[in-house]
Amino acid sequence: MAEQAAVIGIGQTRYSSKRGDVSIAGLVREAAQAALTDAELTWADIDAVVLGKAPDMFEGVIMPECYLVDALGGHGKPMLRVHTAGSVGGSTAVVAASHVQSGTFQRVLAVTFEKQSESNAMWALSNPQPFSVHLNAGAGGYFAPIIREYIRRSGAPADVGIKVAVKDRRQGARNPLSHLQLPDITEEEVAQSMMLWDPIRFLEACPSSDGACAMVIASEALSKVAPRKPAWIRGAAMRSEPTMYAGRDEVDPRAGRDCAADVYAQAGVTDPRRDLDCAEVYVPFSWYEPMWLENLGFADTGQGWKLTLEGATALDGGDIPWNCSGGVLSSNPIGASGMIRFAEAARQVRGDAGDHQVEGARLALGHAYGGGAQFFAMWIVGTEK
Amino acid sequence: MNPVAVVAYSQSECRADAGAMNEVEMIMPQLQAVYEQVGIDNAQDVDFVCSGSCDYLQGAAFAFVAGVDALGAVPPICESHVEMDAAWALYEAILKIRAGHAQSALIYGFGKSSPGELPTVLSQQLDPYYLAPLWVDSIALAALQARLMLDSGAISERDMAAVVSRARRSARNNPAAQFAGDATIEEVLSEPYYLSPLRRSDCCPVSDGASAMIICTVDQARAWGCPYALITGIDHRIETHHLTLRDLCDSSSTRQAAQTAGAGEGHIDTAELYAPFSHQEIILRRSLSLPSDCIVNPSGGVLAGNLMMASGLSRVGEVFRRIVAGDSTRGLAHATSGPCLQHNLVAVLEAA
Amino acid sequence: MADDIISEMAAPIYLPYRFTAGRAPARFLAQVRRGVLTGQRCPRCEKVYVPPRGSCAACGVATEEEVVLPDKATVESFTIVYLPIPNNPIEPPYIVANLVLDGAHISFIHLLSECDNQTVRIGQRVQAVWKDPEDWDYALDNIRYFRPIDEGDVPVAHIGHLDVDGNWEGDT
Amino acid sequence: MSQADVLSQSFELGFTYTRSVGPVVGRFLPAMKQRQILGIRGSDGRVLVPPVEFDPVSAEALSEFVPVASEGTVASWSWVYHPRDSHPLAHPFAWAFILLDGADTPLLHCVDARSPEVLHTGVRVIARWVDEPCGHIRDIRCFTPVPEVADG
Repeated sequence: MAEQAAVIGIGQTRYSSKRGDVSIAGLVREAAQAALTDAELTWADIDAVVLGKAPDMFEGVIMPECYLVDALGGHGKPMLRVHTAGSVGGSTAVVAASHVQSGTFQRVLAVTFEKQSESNAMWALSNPQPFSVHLNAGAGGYFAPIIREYIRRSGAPADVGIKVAVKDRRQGARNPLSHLQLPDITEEEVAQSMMLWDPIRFLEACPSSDGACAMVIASEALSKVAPRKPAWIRGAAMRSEPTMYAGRDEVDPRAGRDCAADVYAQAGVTDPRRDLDCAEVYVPFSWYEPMWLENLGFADTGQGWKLTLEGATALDGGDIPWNCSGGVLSSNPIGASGMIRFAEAARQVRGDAGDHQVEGARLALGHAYGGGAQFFAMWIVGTEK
Repeated sequence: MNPVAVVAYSQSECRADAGAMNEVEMIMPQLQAVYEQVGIDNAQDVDFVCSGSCDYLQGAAFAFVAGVDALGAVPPICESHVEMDAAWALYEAILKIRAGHAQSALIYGFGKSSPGELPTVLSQQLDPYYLAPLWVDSIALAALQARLMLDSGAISERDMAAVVSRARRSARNNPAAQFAGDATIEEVLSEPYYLSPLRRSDCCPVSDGASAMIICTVDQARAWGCPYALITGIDHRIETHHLTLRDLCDSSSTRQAAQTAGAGEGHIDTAELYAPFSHQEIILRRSLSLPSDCIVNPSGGVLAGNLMMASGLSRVGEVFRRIVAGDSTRGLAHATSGPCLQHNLVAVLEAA
Repeated sequence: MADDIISEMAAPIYLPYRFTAGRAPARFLAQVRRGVLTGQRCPRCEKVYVPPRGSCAACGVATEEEVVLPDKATVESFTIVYLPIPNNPIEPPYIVANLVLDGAHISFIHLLSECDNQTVRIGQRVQAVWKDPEDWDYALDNIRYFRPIDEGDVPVAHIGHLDVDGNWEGDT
Repeated sequence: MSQADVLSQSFELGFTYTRSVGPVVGRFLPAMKQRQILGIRGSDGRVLVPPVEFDPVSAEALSEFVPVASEGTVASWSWVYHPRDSHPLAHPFAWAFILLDGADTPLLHCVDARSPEVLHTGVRVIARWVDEPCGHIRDIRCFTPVPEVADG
């Protein structure tokens, strides 16, 4: 039977296009040290370290846990390296949680990072292999046709994506760690920004960031005596499906639906819009908010865009705020992006999200997806066990 | 810990060059083999799947993504991946079972190292400011370690050659081996140096291939009705990255992992050690305090064939095989990662 | 001098590899070299994959049976790209489309050209424009691009379900 | 079934990364430009070379830099009979752990010697710098054995 586990420490770097002041080790260290400080712990208090990041080619350091062990106080400890594409930040948290839920460890440090400024993401994600066609101009080129199909199916008005882009950036401006600080961004600015991969405009796409995120996850006994209010892990789930198979619904992937159903069942959520207080959801391109609203059951199929237009997902006045931290549209160190969602959900239920706090949040969803939206990781954290 | 049962294991041949085989084509026969051993249809019939691989072996990002195409993951499955040897995927799967989140799990590891120059590729595993820019390769680092041992009198070149000779002879009984034969110690010693003090025979070959395993709760193993062995303990530990700050003649992390895994709580009759270089087998034997009658690397070990990202899982699988065949009652499996045995995993397996 | 700080270093990492295509892709490309498109049919679900990878990803079984397919396809979706592709001479804006060949059950991406970017649509019928046969190699870019053809659009529900002759259930 | 041609092609996975190096490597590199090798004092008082950012045992961030000599003693070595394309020297050479005078832990670098017979553990070696150091670990082109006469 699983042990209870909770988040008792959270640490994040500030996010920016380039952290030129630190080495890769220095970057992960900053987040990890902040998480320890938050939990009022020292390196010696940590039993095991779980490290996550997206492809090694981003930094050109192979299996970087070998090098990062010293920055993370890992000498003499178990250290695991998770890699599940863009969902890895979420998966790393789920794997770290299972270290504790299995009863094997009392306190585990989970760390994720990306230092994208060391290379060029488009190169790292699609370096040419012989005998294959190279037409995918980055991740946007992959996701744009899927968004187009969503718009066709749902009949959503053309400005839904623009509204999400504005909402998440304005919310991001209330998060001092956020990479993009655009408090005054307007719909007109987004609409007039350069079209990159029709229908995705420049300001409807995520930035490329350097940054790291860390959490300390502890057993029930140690969480109860932690200095800050723990964020109890009420459910955690992962799902994968093949990248391409005949009949795959790329707009509404079954892996996402199944993963949500699993995590809701664990947490006793029957109606996510009603039962949850907020959600941090991996939205790297603005249109993915309405798409995931449907995939995650916050709205019926074809209706997600209406929640966005009604303002239901806004921090100010919405009944189910999404991405109060600014989300992936405001900060995107790829390997850490999923864990930032999970950590920001935990901050909400701890009540320490500062200017982007949802008042009285008691139950929150953290969500990550990766690859061509075939890998999913989610968790639900709450104020109660 | 509650024991976890190993119910199936399969490993491909170790080939110098798998040629026209992509990831899926390498993995799929091993998956079919473990499904058949248990009597299941595909990955839908287990609760969790975890794999180990490394993008840089073949030089393409997301190697593991293609691996999912071998699984039959429709409807979607609970699945995870470590950018490590699949022995660590096994570790993650055991945590899932211990947490009660899964009753059974499929684990696989694969690597096609032949497309690149593996020792050079692995030089980029080192710290990116001081060592990676020197392009000091993995064999050179092992050679420096071997020299330290020779200089200190801890071993002789004859001891190293004896490891090679025994590995080659043991591998004659292993149809998956890449190198097997009956080289004598003298024959090994007569070889010229490759990277002194290492001879080519002291170094594991570069091999392409895959291995797979199914584990489960004891109840599930009984329900499946197939022979099984029990993993009664497992742990792994990493050491500092800075080679010259470690005692390279010892493996403290292996000793730590063995203690936590309970290796000393009974007699170990068989050990499969992931020692890519002959002198490292000696370091490991001593760090583990293996008894003199313990049979080490009856499969020939990785000197007979080294599937990067799968060899660690295969060590566990080889011990499982011996136990199920009745040749062992309590064995130890070891996996390693990183330069000069930086990171080590130890599992203890017992007859059911 | 002691306070001198260097904040950056260049790290050139260039690794040589020799890539060998898998069996299924190699067979596919050998046919493409002759101007023929072949998919593989799953023995279990009978779906046809092109380009084939040697397995049906849905069923997790090896695929062997080859199916010769025509070079006509239907637009499943597309994007108009305004960014240049690194090391590619195509000038933006250009259309990258997800196309399903007649008789296949899965899309692949290729360029769409000789068309008005603003009227390209999901369900549109297209056909391959091949390079000069003497330039054919083991590569899918033996097809320069696809271009629209004068056939009625395929209803969305039928995209990905056409037979090799381009017919769908209820088509007249 | 159609024929299965074996299709092989070489390719290069290559990129020139831009590494920001942080406060510790960022002090080591400019010192190299001045032909000065720096170590750093570990939590246990030992001088670690090259300077590491974090102590391997206590995990503390380290900051006390200690200059060490460009000359030292070989602590271990391996002769490379067939250098790889990526290696720093094109002719046969040795990799070595070199305990520099004033350091408590060895530096890994290459040693250019005429033949493996010249080398043994304990041999004295000295850094040979490139003509125009730029602030890089390879500002040391290699180490070379100190002539015996120089000892006498």
